[in-house]
Amino acid sequence: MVHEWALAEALLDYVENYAKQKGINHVKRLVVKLGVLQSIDKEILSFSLNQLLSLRDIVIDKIDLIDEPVVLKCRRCGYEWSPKMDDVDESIREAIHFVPETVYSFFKCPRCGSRDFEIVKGRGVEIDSIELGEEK
Amino acid sequence: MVHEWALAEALLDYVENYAKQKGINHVKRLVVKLGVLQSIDKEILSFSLNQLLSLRDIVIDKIDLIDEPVVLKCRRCGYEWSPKMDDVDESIREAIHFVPETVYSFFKCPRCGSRDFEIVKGRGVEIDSIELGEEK
Amino acid sequence: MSDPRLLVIPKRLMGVKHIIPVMSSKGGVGKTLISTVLSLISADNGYRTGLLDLDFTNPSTHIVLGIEPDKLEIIEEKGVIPPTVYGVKYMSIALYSGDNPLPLRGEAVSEAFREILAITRWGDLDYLFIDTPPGISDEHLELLTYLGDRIEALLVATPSPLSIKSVERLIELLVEGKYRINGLIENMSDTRKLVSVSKKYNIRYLGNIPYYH
Amino acid sequence: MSDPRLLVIPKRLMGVKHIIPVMSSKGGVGKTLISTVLSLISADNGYRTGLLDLDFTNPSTHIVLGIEPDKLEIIEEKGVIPPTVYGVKYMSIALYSGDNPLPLRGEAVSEAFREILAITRWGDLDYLFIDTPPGISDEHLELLTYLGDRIEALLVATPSPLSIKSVERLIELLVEGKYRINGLIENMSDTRKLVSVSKKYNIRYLGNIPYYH
Ligand SMILES: Nc1ncnc2c1ncn2[C@@H]1O[C@H](COP(=O)(O)OP(=O)(O)O)[C@@H](O)[C@H]1O
Ligand SMILES: Nc1ncnc2c1ncn2[C@@H]1O[C@H](COP(=O)(O)OP(=O)(O)O)[C@@H](O)[C@H]1O
Ligand SMILES: [Mg+2]
Ligand SMILES: [Mg+2]
Ligand SMILES: [Mg+2]
Ligand SMILES: [Mg+2]
Ligand code: NI
Ligand code: NI
Ligand SMILES: [Zn+2]
Ligand SMILES: [Zn+2]
Repeated sequence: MVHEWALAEALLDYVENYAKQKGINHVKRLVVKLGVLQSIDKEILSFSLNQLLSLRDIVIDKIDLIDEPVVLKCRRCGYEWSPKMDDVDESIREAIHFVPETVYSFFKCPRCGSRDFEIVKGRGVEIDSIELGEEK
Repeated sequence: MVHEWALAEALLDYVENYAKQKGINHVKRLVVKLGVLQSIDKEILSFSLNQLLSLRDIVIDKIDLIDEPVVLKCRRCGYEWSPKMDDVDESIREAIHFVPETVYSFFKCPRCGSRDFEIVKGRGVEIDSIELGEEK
Repeated sequence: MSDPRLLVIPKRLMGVKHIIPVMSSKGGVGKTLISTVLSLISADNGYRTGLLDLDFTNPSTHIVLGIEPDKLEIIEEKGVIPPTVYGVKYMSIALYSGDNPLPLRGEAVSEAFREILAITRWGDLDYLFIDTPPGISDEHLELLTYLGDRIEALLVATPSPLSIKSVERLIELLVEGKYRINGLIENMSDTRKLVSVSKKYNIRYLGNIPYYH
Repeated sequence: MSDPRLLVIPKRLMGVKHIIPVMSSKGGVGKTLISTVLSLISADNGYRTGLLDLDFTNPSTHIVLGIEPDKLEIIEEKGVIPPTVYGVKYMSIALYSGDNPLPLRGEAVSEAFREILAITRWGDLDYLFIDTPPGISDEHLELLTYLGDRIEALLVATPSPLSIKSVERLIELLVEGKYRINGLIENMSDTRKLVSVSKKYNIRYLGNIPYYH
């Protein structure tokens, strides 16, 4: 599951761009939410972020990776549920790991069988907040 | 443009249902936002609401119809604009009046020509708030 | 339920006895032709009939009907009364957008679906045929989620492997959600190859339509 | 721009010389067959070639290729290296979803688009062919809006009135947005009826492909 590197690149591109537009190359704290649906490997993501950071013209003092629990809600019958990703078949977990939207192939509403459900939260990697440092 | 009646029915069905679920048949104030894109005729909508109310088992003390200005934002180039609906061709205004999404047939980004724009606000009829009265 | 239109939509269809969406995830198998021709035959046979074009980003029932959609007179009476074309009550977004391009993201598709179904007054009908777009996206999900207990899906497929795989995926979705399936039509085919698919899923096989040159 | 993936997507395609989405709003005109066969011919002729299936809710390039998509080995190396099929670097959501139904609302389509394009490492390619779904919705708009300056659209139409009207709507959209159009292929046709459409919009006519029985 080492594709976390690609997502780390996207995160840092974004943070770097965001900071530079404000003329800053120092971030005090970056908070990234990890939607549990995607089963992101925190260690690998952390490792990737740190490796990438050492090559970039930006300093981030602290990176917090925070799990966000999954909540799904059926549009047909209104039922809300939180699948336990640990209980999910390994090959399905892997598919959802790469493309979380494949969840619509594998999950359905436990109450009515509909696949028209909303991922209320916990989909995948998302930037929660960026706390900038001083101007460069 | 007398199809406002159909929208008034939808609004009152919703309000009635909402209030009844709480065991109430008295609403102090209903605020409805009218997105300017849809060029809703306020007098006709008001008239329809009042006519319909006289036949229903619910009392609404005060209905406020509030215009919401249109803001469109291009996803391609980021340009934001507010079309003046009064200047729009009558037949186009009429089409958008019935189905606001036909705006994607008639409008495009004034800067880059893209039709992939977001209706940030001002699409059409929307309930803003319902202030309930006492229990029945 | 936070959209006022969703409550009124089932009411607008209360006078309709049978709601028949013509479906197949594959494009080009004949959904538009079949839904349109069925509505004409139905009206011809004296049934009160409607035709709704749900292929918002590529509406084409009006082309089969041979009419200019934005020139029809639309009567407003506590909503919109669909114009009657060859005896069929007809509604399409093209009545408003004409033949202009209409690119819609999914969210806009949902909005258009709800708006059109909330304002259209079909009155009493025996049959409402619905032309649907290819794929399985917002148009289909709105239909299944908000009118799922009303519809009787009419499936169309050709005997090509691409079309068979697509219709099987759709059938699985419909079966597991316990939606009603009217039957399966095998289009552009001289064989009855899809009898086996019908049997596999216990669906009525409605027959094959040859390819007309 | 609030989605971190949008910045990285153009980078992932930096090594690709030509990005060729095969498009037509109409279904069943041959987009899937043509995009797949073109990628095979291109690879056969020694060009470094990729094929991306963007028809998320009804993927079918794998059926034309005759492979079981979820059995391919996918290499991960700072992202996802698309598996090579008959010399073509191949990416489809079906590598993950297999042949299960995949109903997606537009918002989910956008998410899947961004995720797949953000993680796929195509490397250096001469041609990346993209199979697109019918209609004009999220898949197409994501492509035009976020990769619009990179694409060279290859249009496909048949000589049927339904298909001509659809491709005209698409051409209008592309022209007004100043997107590049590679040319127009007339498929399933013994005539060169669409030369006139090409001329009307000043588009290269690439030829007609007969209907093969
Ligand atoms: N049985 C048939 N014989 C010959 N042509 C057909 C037949 N059924 C459909 N067609 C033609 O095939 C094309 C695709 O049909 P259409 O109804 O547009 O499919 P869909 O709506 O599923 O995309 C159209 O040009 C249509 O006229
Ligand atoms: N030139 C052709 N001759 C015969 N069959 C064709 C030709 N082009 C496409 N087809 C067939 O027509 C059907 C629709 O083609 P497809 O590529 O799936 O279209 P689309 O992707 O536009 O929906 C498929 O069964 C395909 O094999
Ligand atoms: Mg809205
Ligand atoms: Mg059609
Ligand atoms: Mg296709
Ligand atoms: Mg989101
Ligand atoms: Ni991984
Ligand atoms: Ni009106
Ligand atoms: Zn449910
Ligand atoms: Zn723009």
